[in-house]
Amino acid sequence: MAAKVKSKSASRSLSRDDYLRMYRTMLCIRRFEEKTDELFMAGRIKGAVHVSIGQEACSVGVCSALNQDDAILTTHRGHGHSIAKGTRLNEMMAELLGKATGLCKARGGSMHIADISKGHYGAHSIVGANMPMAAGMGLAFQLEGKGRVAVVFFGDGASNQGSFHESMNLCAIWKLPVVFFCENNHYAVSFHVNRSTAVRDISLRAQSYNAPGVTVDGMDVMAVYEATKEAVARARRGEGPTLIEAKTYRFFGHSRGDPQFGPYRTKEEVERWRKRDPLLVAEKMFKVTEAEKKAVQGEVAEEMAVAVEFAEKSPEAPLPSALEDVYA
Amino acid sequence: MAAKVKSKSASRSLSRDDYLRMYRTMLCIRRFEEKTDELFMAGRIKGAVHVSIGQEACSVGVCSALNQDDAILTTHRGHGHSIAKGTRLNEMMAELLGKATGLCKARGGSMHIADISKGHYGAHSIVGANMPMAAGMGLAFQLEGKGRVAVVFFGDGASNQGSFHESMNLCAIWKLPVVFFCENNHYAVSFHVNRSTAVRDISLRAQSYNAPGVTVDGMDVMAVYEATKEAVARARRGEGPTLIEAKTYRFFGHSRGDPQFGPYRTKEEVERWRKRDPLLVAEKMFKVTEAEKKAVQGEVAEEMAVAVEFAEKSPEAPLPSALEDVYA
Amino acid sequence: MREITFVEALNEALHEEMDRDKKVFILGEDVELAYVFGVTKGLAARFGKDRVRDTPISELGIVGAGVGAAMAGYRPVIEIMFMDFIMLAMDPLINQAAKLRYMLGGQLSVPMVVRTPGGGGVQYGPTHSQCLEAWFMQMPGIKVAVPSDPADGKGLLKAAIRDDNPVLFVEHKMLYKQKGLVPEGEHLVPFGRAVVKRPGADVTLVGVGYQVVNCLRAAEALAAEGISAEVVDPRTLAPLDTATIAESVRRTGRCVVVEEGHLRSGAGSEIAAAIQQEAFDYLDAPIGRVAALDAPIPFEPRLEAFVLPNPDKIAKAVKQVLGAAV
Amino acid sequence: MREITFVEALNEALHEEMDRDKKVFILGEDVELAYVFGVTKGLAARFGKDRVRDTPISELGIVGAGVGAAMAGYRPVIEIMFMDFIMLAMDPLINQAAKLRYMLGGQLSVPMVVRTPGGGGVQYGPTHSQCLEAWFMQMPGIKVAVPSDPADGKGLLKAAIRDDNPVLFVEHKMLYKQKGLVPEGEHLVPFGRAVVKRPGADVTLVGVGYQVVNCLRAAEALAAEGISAEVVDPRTLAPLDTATIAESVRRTGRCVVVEEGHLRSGAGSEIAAAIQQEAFDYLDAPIGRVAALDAPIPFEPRLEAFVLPNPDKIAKAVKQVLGAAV
Ligand SMILES: Cc1ncc(C[n+]2csc(CCOP(=O)(O)OP(=O)(O)O)c2C)c(N)n1
Ligand SMILES: Cc1ncc(C[n+]2csc(CCOP(=O)(O)OP(=O)(O)O)c2C)c(N)n1
Ligand SMILES: [Mg+2]
Ligand SMILES: [Mg+2]
Repeated sequence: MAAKVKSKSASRSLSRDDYLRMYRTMLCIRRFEEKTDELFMAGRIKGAVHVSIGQEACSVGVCSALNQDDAILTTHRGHGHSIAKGTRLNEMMAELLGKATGLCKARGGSMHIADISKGHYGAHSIVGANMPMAAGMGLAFQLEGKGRVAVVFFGDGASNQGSFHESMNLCAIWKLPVVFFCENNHYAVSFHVNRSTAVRDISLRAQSYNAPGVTVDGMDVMAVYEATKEAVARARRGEGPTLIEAKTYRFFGHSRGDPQFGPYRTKEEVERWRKRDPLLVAEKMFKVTEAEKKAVQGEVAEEMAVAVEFAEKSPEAPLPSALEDVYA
Repeated sequence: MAAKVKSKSASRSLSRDDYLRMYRTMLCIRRFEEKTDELFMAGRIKGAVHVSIGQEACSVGVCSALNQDDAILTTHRGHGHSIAKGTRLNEMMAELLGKATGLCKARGGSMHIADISKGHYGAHSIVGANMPMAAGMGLAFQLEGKGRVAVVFFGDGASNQGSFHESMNLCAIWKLPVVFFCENNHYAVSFHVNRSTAVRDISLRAQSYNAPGVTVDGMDVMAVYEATKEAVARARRGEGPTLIEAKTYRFFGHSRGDPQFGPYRTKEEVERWRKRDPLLVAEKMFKVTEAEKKAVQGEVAEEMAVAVEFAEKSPEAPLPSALEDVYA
Repeated sequence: MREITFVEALNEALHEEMDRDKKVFILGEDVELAYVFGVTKGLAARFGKDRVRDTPISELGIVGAGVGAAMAGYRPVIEIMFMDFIMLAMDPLINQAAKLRYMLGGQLSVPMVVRTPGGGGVQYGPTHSQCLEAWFMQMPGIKVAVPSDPADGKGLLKAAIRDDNPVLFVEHKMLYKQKGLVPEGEHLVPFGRAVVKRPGADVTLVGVGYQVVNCLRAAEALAAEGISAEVVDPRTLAPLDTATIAESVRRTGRCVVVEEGHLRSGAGSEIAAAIQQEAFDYLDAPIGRVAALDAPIPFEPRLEAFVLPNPDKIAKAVKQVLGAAV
Repeated sequence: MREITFVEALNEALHEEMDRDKKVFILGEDVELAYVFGVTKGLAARFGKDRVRDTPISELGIVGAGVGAAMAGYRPVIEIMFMDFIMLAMDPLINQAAKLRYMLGGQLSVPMVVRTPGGGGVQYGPTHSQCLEAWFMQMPGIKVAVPSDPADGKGLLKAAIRDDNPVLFVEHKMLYKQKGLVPEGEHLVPFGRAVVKRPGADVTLVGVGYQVVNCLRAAEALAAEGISAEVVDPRTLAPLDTATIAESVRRTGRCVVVEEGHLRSGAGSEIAAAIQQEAFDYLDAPIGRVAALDAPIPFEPRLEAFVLPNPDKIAKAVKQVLGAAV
């Protein structure tokens, strides 16, 4: 078994400021997602929205281990990753609201948020499609020789796509600087991972590519951070890909206004996981004081208000823009 | 490591007649392939032809462990599997020569030989495409409940297709009666398995699906037979798929008139493997006498002459038949 | 006959066919709970999880497995959650399902249905709004159904399941909640028979799938302006009943073809190309075409509406075709 | 200018572009040895195995990796060994490459070329002989080149590699050994410019890819019978230069479109549909269409030839179109 479960270990190389920053980013994601859900329920955000509440430790743990010029590729459930990578909040909220100032000019929406200036190479809404892209970015980074790394986020469901297999293999044979980060939140829509996947730990699948595979506690931002740091270091050394599986849970429904529990999972299960809310875990681990908490909450609330206002005041995308940027 | 290498062990449950039959079928494949190559080089067979000389132990070892109503699905290199499953030789040769009496009515050619009456569900020329089909046949057999098993043949190259991953996973979660038989002949066209694949033993990949994986000596028909027998028994018991990897070697070029050695492999390598010619291994293992050998050779030569004559004397496919059977 | 929705009509068809034939079974993502659009609702409870089976996210594997099961004599009905995802399964659909019977000399057939929601209008953006039916109608060996109302939905789905060939069954998302009169029990709509959904004299509108609805709306609006438009619904694109369309065009002398796929080499291209051959001497104007504009389908509602066809655009094209005759 | 083969012309284009731009690199199965058709011959020796890289059999992964590398600013040129296998890579090509620039608000582009041998005539059977270009020309965001001779092969491939958009580059197998005069060094053929390959007065033949060669042969044969056929080669299907084609048709009054893909919703459907719109008043007969017959491409040589277009079929269609005017 290559897989081992790491948990709540605090890294010594980070300062308290770093911890607080991580906590703050997690809170920022939480508030952003709550706001998104609220705006969606109010009919102000159209289409499909998949919030990542409950999975904040994954976003922040991973991105805290990256440089700005490292790349991430994410999924339909990508707001958290986006924020953790530094994506501009105002323009992101504007995209959700379908405004001209949106990161995708109102064409991509929630499922295609990208901010190349921050090394965020896009949410990709076809489950599994981002993995081959990550291999390709890794290949480009290897050719380029500047030590950049690409991280691809995907879910337990995505790990059953053929693209996972092909991409892991490409990265392994060519020793590409890519980290495969699987957020196993136990469900693909309504389908439990135990029914979709024949192995208990998805990280085990790394063995098929002679690559390291590790399972971490996805509710523990430091566990995620440390596993990622190691994987990134390995990638930068030219030793190839790592598969990290983070066991986590989405507290909300799959998409849109889906109920938090329902036919496919029990209220008790949701509540059990909520006890391990990554924010609570972090507060305890980082010994966040009430004062600190209040200050951070205030800052984040302010930031959120600014983003929503920016988005709301932004102009609508002009109709002819629907036909622009089709070709370069 | 789930993988272990089995070798030259003789099964006690078979009679000497069985052994001789296996030997005979291997020789039949050898002669058929030689004839095919000869006819191809003479311009009498058109298109693409991939002969399986060197891999006869795989075909015969596997199919000897199956019932007629078990199914096989094979590849572009499928003549051997076809013969071992009982496919009618005359109609097969007629197909290669593009005659109206051919198994595919001269539409499919070498890469699509099938004989449903014998449980041969087709050669499939898109590398990897037969694996999901095998999963589906397994699903049908499970629903049907008659204990039938599907075996899918594929190469080392095919094991890097996404379809491998998706199919293994489907078979594993649903415990479908399917045997994945990988003939690792070390090359996909000119690309060596060590460069295409990040693991040494492809059978290791079974672990990603919580299924048994085993590596056998693909030049030893009995090793193949026994591993298959076990996998088939397991499948019939409703315990799901097995991945068998047979280490083997193609003695000829990849396709058509490709040289046996050339830019991508050395003459020495070919000759090293030829020392383990599956026919020689079987002759020794089964203690085939000179008299037996001669008799078998005579019979096979006769069969081959009949098949070629049948094919040659068969009428050409009528032109309008090119537009038939498009729809049922 | 009672009024039910398109979703209910499809659901009824599935119930009836699974009842009728034990070989029919369903594979797809989240089909047990019928999570996304609800078409498979109640089937798992009724027929068991063996026959209504949730699958991992493995479109290639699932469709490929459908091919295998069909080869073994079963009749899989596979749901692809959004039509766009079918791009992952083109190989089993076109290289395998559509060719196997032919390629194996007629030794077997592949009675498989792939059902999938296509089209825009729900702000799901570029990768969840496409109409790809033209790709499939080009390929011999596979049939393509594009129902435009609940009754045809039921009748075509039942016919598709009984067909011994692979069938792509396109369900436009905007139709799911539309209501219509649907016959109870046995109701089969044969493939390859277009139908006149509204008679008219001045111009023939040919709509593909949901665009039939928009054509009917456009015809309504045009009627108020004194223009009488006939609306023809081909119902299946493969086989394609050009005879019925041509017959209409011979009467009206003018034609506009409306589809939601993109213009170049779309279903509309084929219909226009075929009709100018079959009714050349009767055409008083070039055949007009309305399709999605030349961009992916954007997510934002106004932009999306700008790119998609609608009754206004259709009416405009009609007027152009009428004007062009002058 | 010297006479070289189509393969040599393509090979030269690759050499020149890899020389010019370090960001250009090649991925594909057996490209190091250029094992199958030889287009990448000598490149690995010249540019190293980092830039000319053999891949596992993983079409989805390779094309997806191409998209990723292009997003990161590289210029991958990917070989898909046979066009039919592209069905495994439709998702990265169409859902990703073709849409990413648009969908991400213009933040990046995807300068990737996918080269692939299409078409029949070599008895490789139903899954190794298809012409799928119509699928791609339908989708906004991707360009499609269908060269028909060595000079265009070189010029279009060089232009494709320099293009900032994804390009599908179709190489018909029957062209590989054809010879033609090809300019040395810099030679670019712009996308979206059709060219008259043979002038004529009585009918316009529009050929797609290799079918241009068959059109030229047919024109030759027709000339002997006193029929003067003009042959137009669109060279790229997306963008499609309908203006040049329409201009020709306005002169000749008659048109036959020839492609090797299947008829329904093929490239020819689009050309016919567009031309009847753009040159309606000039058409003296319906636009004729020649395409592969409605079956997969069988392996046996006679059957294969029966299904594929050829100069005879083209000439027949021309005569029909000329006769129809009476
Ligand atoms: C190829 C493809 N198939 C299906 C879908 C529909 N879909 C969107 S999200 C999702 C579940 C994904 O599960 P997982 O990978 O575990 O991610 P999670 O939603 O749990 O974050 C599905 C099936 C899709 N977008 N793409
Ligand atoms: C999807 C696909 N990609 C590529 C090919 C071309 N091709 C035919 S055989 C082959 C090599 C297959 O290697 P392997 O699976 O090891 O089988 P072997 O030829 O060694 O028997 C390739 C690349 C194909 N037929 N299908
Ligand atoms: Mg999940
Ligand atoms: Mg091999």
